[in-house]
Amino acid sequence: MKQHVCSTVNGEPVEFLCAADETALEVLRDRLSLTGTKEGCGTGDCGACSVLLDDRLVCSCLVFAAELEGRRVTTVEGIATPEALHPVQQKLLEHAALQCGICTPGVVVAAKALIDANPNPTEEETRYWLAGNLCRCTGYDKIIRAVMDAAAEMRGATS
Amino acid sequence: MARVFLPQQLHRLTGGAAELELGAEDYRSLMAELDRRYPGFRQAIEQDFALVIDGDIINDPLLETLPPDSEIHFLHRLGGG
Amino acid sequence: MESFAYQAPDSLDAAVALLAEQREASVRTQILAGGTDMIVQLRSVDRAPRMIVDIKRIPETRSIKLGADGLILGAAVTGAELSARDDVTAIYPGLVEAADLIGSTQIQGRASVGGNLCNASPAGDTIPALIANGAICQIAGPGGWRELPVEDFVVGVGRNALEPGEFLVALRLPAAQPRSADAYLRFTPRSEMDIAVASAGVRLAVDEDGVCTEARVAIGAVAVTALLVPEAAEALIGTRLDDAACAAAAAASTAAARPISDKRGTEAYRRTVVGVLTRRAAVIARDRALGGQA
Amino acid sequence: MSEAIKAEDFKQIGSRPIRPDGLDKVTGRANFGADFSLPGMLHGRFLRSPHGHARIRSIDVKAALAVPGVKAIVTGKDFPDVEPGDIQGGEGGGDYHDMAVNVMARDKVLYHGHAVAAVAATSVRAAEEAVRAIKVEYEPLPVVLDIDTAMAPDAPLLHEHLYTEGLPEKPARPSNVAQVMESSRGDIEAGFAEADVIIERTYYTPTVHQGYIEPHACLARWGQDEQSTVWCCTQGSFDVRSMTARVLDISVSSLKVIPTEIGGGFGGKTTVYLEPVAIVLSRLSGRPVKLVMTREEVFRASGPASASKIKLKIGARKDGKLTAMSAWMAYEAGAFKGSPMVPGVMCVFAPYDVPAFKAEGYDVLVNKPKVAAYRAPGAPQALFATESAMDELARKLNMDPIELRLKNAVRDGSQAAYGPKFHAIGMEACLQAARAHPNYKRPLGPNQGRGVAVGFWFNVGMQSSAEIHINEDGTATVIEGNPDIGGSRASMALMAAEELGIPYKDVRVLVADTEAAGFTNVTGGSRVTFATGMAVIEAARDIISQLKQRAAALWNVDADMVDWVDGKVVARPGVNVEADPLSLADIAAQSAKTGGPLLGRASLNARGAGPSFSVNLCDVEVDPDTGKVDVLSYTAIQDAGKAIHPSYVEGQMQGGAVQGIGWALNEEYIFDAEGVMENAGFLDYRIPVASDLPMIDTQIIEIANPGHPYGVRGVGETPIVAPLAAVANAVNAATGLQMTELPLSPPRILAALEAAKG
Repeated sequence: MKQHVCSTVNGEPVEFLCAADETALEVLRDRLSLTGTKEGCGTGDCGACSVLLDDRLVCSCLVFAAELEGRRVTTVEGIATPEALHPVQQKLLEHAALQCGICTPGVVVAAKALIDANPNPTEEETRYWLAGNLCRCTGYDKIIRAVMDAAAEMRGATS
Repeated sequence: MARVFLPQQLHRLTGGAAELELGAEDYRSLMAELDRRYPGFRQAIEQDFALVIDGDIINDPLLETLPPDSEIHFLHRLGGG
Repeated sequence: MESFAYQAPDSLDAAVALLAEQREASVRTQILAGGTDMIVQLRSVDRAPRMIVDIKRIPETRSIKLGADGLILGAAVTGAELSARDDVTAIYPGLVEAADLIGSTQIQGRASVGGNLCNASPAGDTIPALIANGAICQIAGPGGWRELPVEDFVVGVGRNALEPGEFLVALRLPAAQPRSADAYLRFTPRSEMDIAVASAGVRLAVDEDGVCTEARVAIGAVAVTALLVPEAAEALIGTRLDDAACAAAAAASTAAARPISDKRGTEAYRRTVVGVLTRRAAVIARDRALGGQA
Repeated sequence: MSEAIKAEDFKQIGSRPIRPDGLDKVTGRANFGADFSLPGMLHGRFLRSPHGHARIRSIDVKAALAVPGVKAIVTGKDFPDVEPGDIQGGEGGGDYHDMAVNVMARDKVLYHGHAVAAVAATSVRAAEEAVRAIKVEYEPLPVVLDIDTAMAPDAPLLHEHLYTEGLPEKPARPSNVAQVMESSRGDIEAGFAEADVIIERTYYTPTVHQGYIEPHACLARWGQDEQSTVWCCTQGSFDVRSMTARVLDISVSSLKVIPTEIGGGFGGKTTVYLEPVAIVLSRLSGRPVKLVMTREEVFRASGPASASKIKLKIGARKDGKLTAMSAWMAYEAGAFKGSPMVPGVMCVFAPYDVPAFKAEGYDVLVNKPKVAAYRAPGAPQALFATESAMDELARKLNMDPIELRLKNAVRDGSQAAYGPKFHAIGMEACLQAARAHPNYKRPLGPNQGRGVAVGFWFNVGMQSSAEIHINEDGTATVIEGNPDIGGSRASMALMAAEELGIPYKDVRVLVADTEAAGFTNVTGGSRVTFATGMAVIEAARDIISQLKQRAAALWNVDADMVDWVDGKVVARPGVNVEADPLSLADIAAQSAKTGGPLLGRASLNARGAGPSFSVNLCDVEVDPDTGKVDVLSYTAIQDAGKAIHPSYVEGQMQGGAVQGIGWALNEEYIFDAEGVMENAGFLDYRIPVASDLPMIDTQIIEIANPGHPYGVRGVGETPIVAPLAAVANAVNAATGLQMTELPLSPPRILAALEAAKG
């Protein structure tokens, strides 16, 4: 028995059919072709599948697709505008804060959520907020600097 | 004359000889001479070892020439991660 | 039933009716709150089809009511929602810390206090904090409502006292005494993203002279269920919560622990550390109570 | 001491531009291994051994084939027998026959998680259901899970026909020891007799995993013309091609490997697990097949790094001068031979100039997954022992640990313990930088301690190809074959731009498939920026020589009348040419008139990869009540040769440091008595998270490598070598303990603290 689900993904209305035990991650990647969201573990331990669900940061591998009925999802594909990258994306590039890049989509989404919630995060707050985003390449140093730099730039732009 | 250090793993082939001086001009003549002295040496080397000429590690040395008075080692071929 | 099904009732009555109906039809059901434990288990341990009943669209499971009678905490309230409430944090800082320790920011956005309790892991972070606070489970089911103290709700590893057709709607915490506070600490090798190797929750109250008048101590990850440790509480009551009293409480926790050795820690280690955590949590709760945080 | 490079030698090298593939990777556009799909594609799943060691009696797939949606099932019978032979070109050693049997078990399973069968079906769920319906009869055999058990004379054997290699004579009986090796120089008896102080201890390191965040994944499509295409996340597409061809007994020309973006590897993605299976499933079903490992499968059935046991003895005089060193070193290979014991033996004494030494190594089989390369394979284990002992020696002698190391450091002209003489190395420069570093002087509080350790890796060259195509507007495309695992496109573009005298942004870099790029060895061994970079520079120089000919033709002068100066062709002094100097763009615009498109290329077997040394400083605080270690400060200092893109060099140093910190503190495979890994997930296999760490300070030392046109030396592997001992030495300094077994997990430290209290 398939579930019929109406949802909003990256601002666009979407409809899909899914099994009741399918996850949001599976639907995003396999049914909606939004492969920017990555699967690193499938158990909520790595953060590579991070998305915003009604603006709340979650692991899409731990959300049933059926739960998306009537809800809004933002994936990494929905963070930049056609005109410009989000400051988090731009600063990750400028700081060379990615090596292989597999964790980057999750970091982008999580860091955007951090700055939306806390425009002036300390290093410690940034590290704890991003503790659920495993990165095996960078040792986190440049990621933390890039995210704090993005927050600073956004504060500057809005003041 | 090249100063040649023989790999410890092959000392059973060389009868314990560890070091010798040879007048070889290139890798081919070096190996011909070593294989003549220690039968089986060439095969053992080609399977597992790189050549080192004056500190420069060469994995596939067939066409190498040996500078005068060079220091020659054989080193297990290495990869990495 | 050959495949999974999913329903999200939007009222308590609808949920109770749905669960009763499925029970009649002998359909296996499972309650979904945050899903952070359930989906992992469904992928790895038990793949059998069932009906998933999502209780997050029921208003009572999502509300936080803080009043003169205490706190009513909806079972599906997430850690992130709870820690955003400064008024709750002021009175039950230990409970909020416990909820805040469950997983990453991402998990915080989903995992609920009620789900953490129902999952009944020996290492569940909110359970000792709830027990220390004297929390009561409010349960809806075919027979109506019932209430059960948290320490009686968890009956074994992964097992709770819910009967078929029942589900946890909310948790009720008694109103805080003047000059009282709670604290919760756990030990993990990493700073985040980890499961408690041992944990301790303490709630206590002091009189105007700083003498401890009431205390409850609960410990986690050192037995098949979280344990209420009356001996540790007794070691604190009547004292000024000085080093000796806190050390005595620590010793009582260590003595009460019945841990196992596993991949997360050895038996001896857990015994020692649960004492350390009890002592440290008692000191934090004392300082909070004396600081007038209650 | 070797000379450092001057920044003014370069125009663009040493700058920090945004990587060419950056936008794709921050917007989710970049396609990694699991991101590819094809029409009609099937999904595959594996049945894996529930036993650590067992004989397979029978496999019954009838019920599984009846599951709706199932299109093909393969077992060991569907794969050809493969002759033994040393694996060429890959990383970390091993044998083709073993590789084939590791890909799919035949008569025996040798570790929990060993592949026994695979299913392709129209959905993942159907494939999973079919896997559960396969019936296998096993005859369980005793498991061997550690070095001591495996080496015991009466140990159960993993392979009944395996005889120890490296002994003077073939031994009479088979063994779990696949190979022994010895390396020695001088008279160690006399050396130890001369010593005033001797340190002798046994050090242990656990099985650990590279922990790349992207699980192994591939998509394979077989055609009736016997041609197959494979998309996969690998460090070496040509290695996947040769290994898969060997495992399936097909020609490399029948296989095209398209490397996807790769989500980390660190050595772990230098071999094949999925690709041959996907091709056979595709052949049997006639449909494309995608195989993606779960995280659990990655832990249980890919290639972790060796556990080790090392008995080390070092002797020194009162003045700190080393007199002798000896090491007995056993490395676990997992279920098939080929641990990094050889490089371990070669590097255990590499940082020091010691008159007498002896190291003996053992490659030991156990019922665990076959190990794969992991960053400087073999070196972290070896130098954990050496550098822990050096630290203890410094304490015994009451000598500054950096001073002790300076006293014994190898320098230019020192005879390396592994053979040749060092030249142009940075060991001494790194030590001096560490001694002068402000982090070496920070005051420490109670329960805090500081550790120092040295790291080393040989670095390799190997084969690379590169092409540069000049576009009609004077921009350029570099085509190469090394999957970009950490920003190498940026380095290639910088080197091409530097050489061609065009802006960095005018260079695009394509990582091409096995039919579009020239043969190129694996992205590993710290070789890409060095060797493939050298190919790019040579390809650019090929272009430049053509540009000179083209300009000379345009000016109607002889080719030897012109020069390449500052990114332009100029006429030599005295040549009577009226035109202005010609840039690449000027010549490209007129290329049709002068012989057609401009295309440069180079292929080489690189030599001259200079070794890389590092020194790390680590400050920790240890909670005396719980044994928990907090890293307060970490400093990585390394000789990188010329840093082409310093940000990515720092990134290698920082990432390697943190992997090493994880190895030191919390990472380990935990097995039960039957050989089942109990912590096969990121929750309980604890890699460091952001909140566990401080910033990782870096200092790049640039001692030019004479073997590279720009002085580059590999930097990717050395960073993981020093941290194990740096952390352990810091913990020892904070606690007064002498820890010899990793990880330094809280229970282990607390137990040691309590034992020390008595």
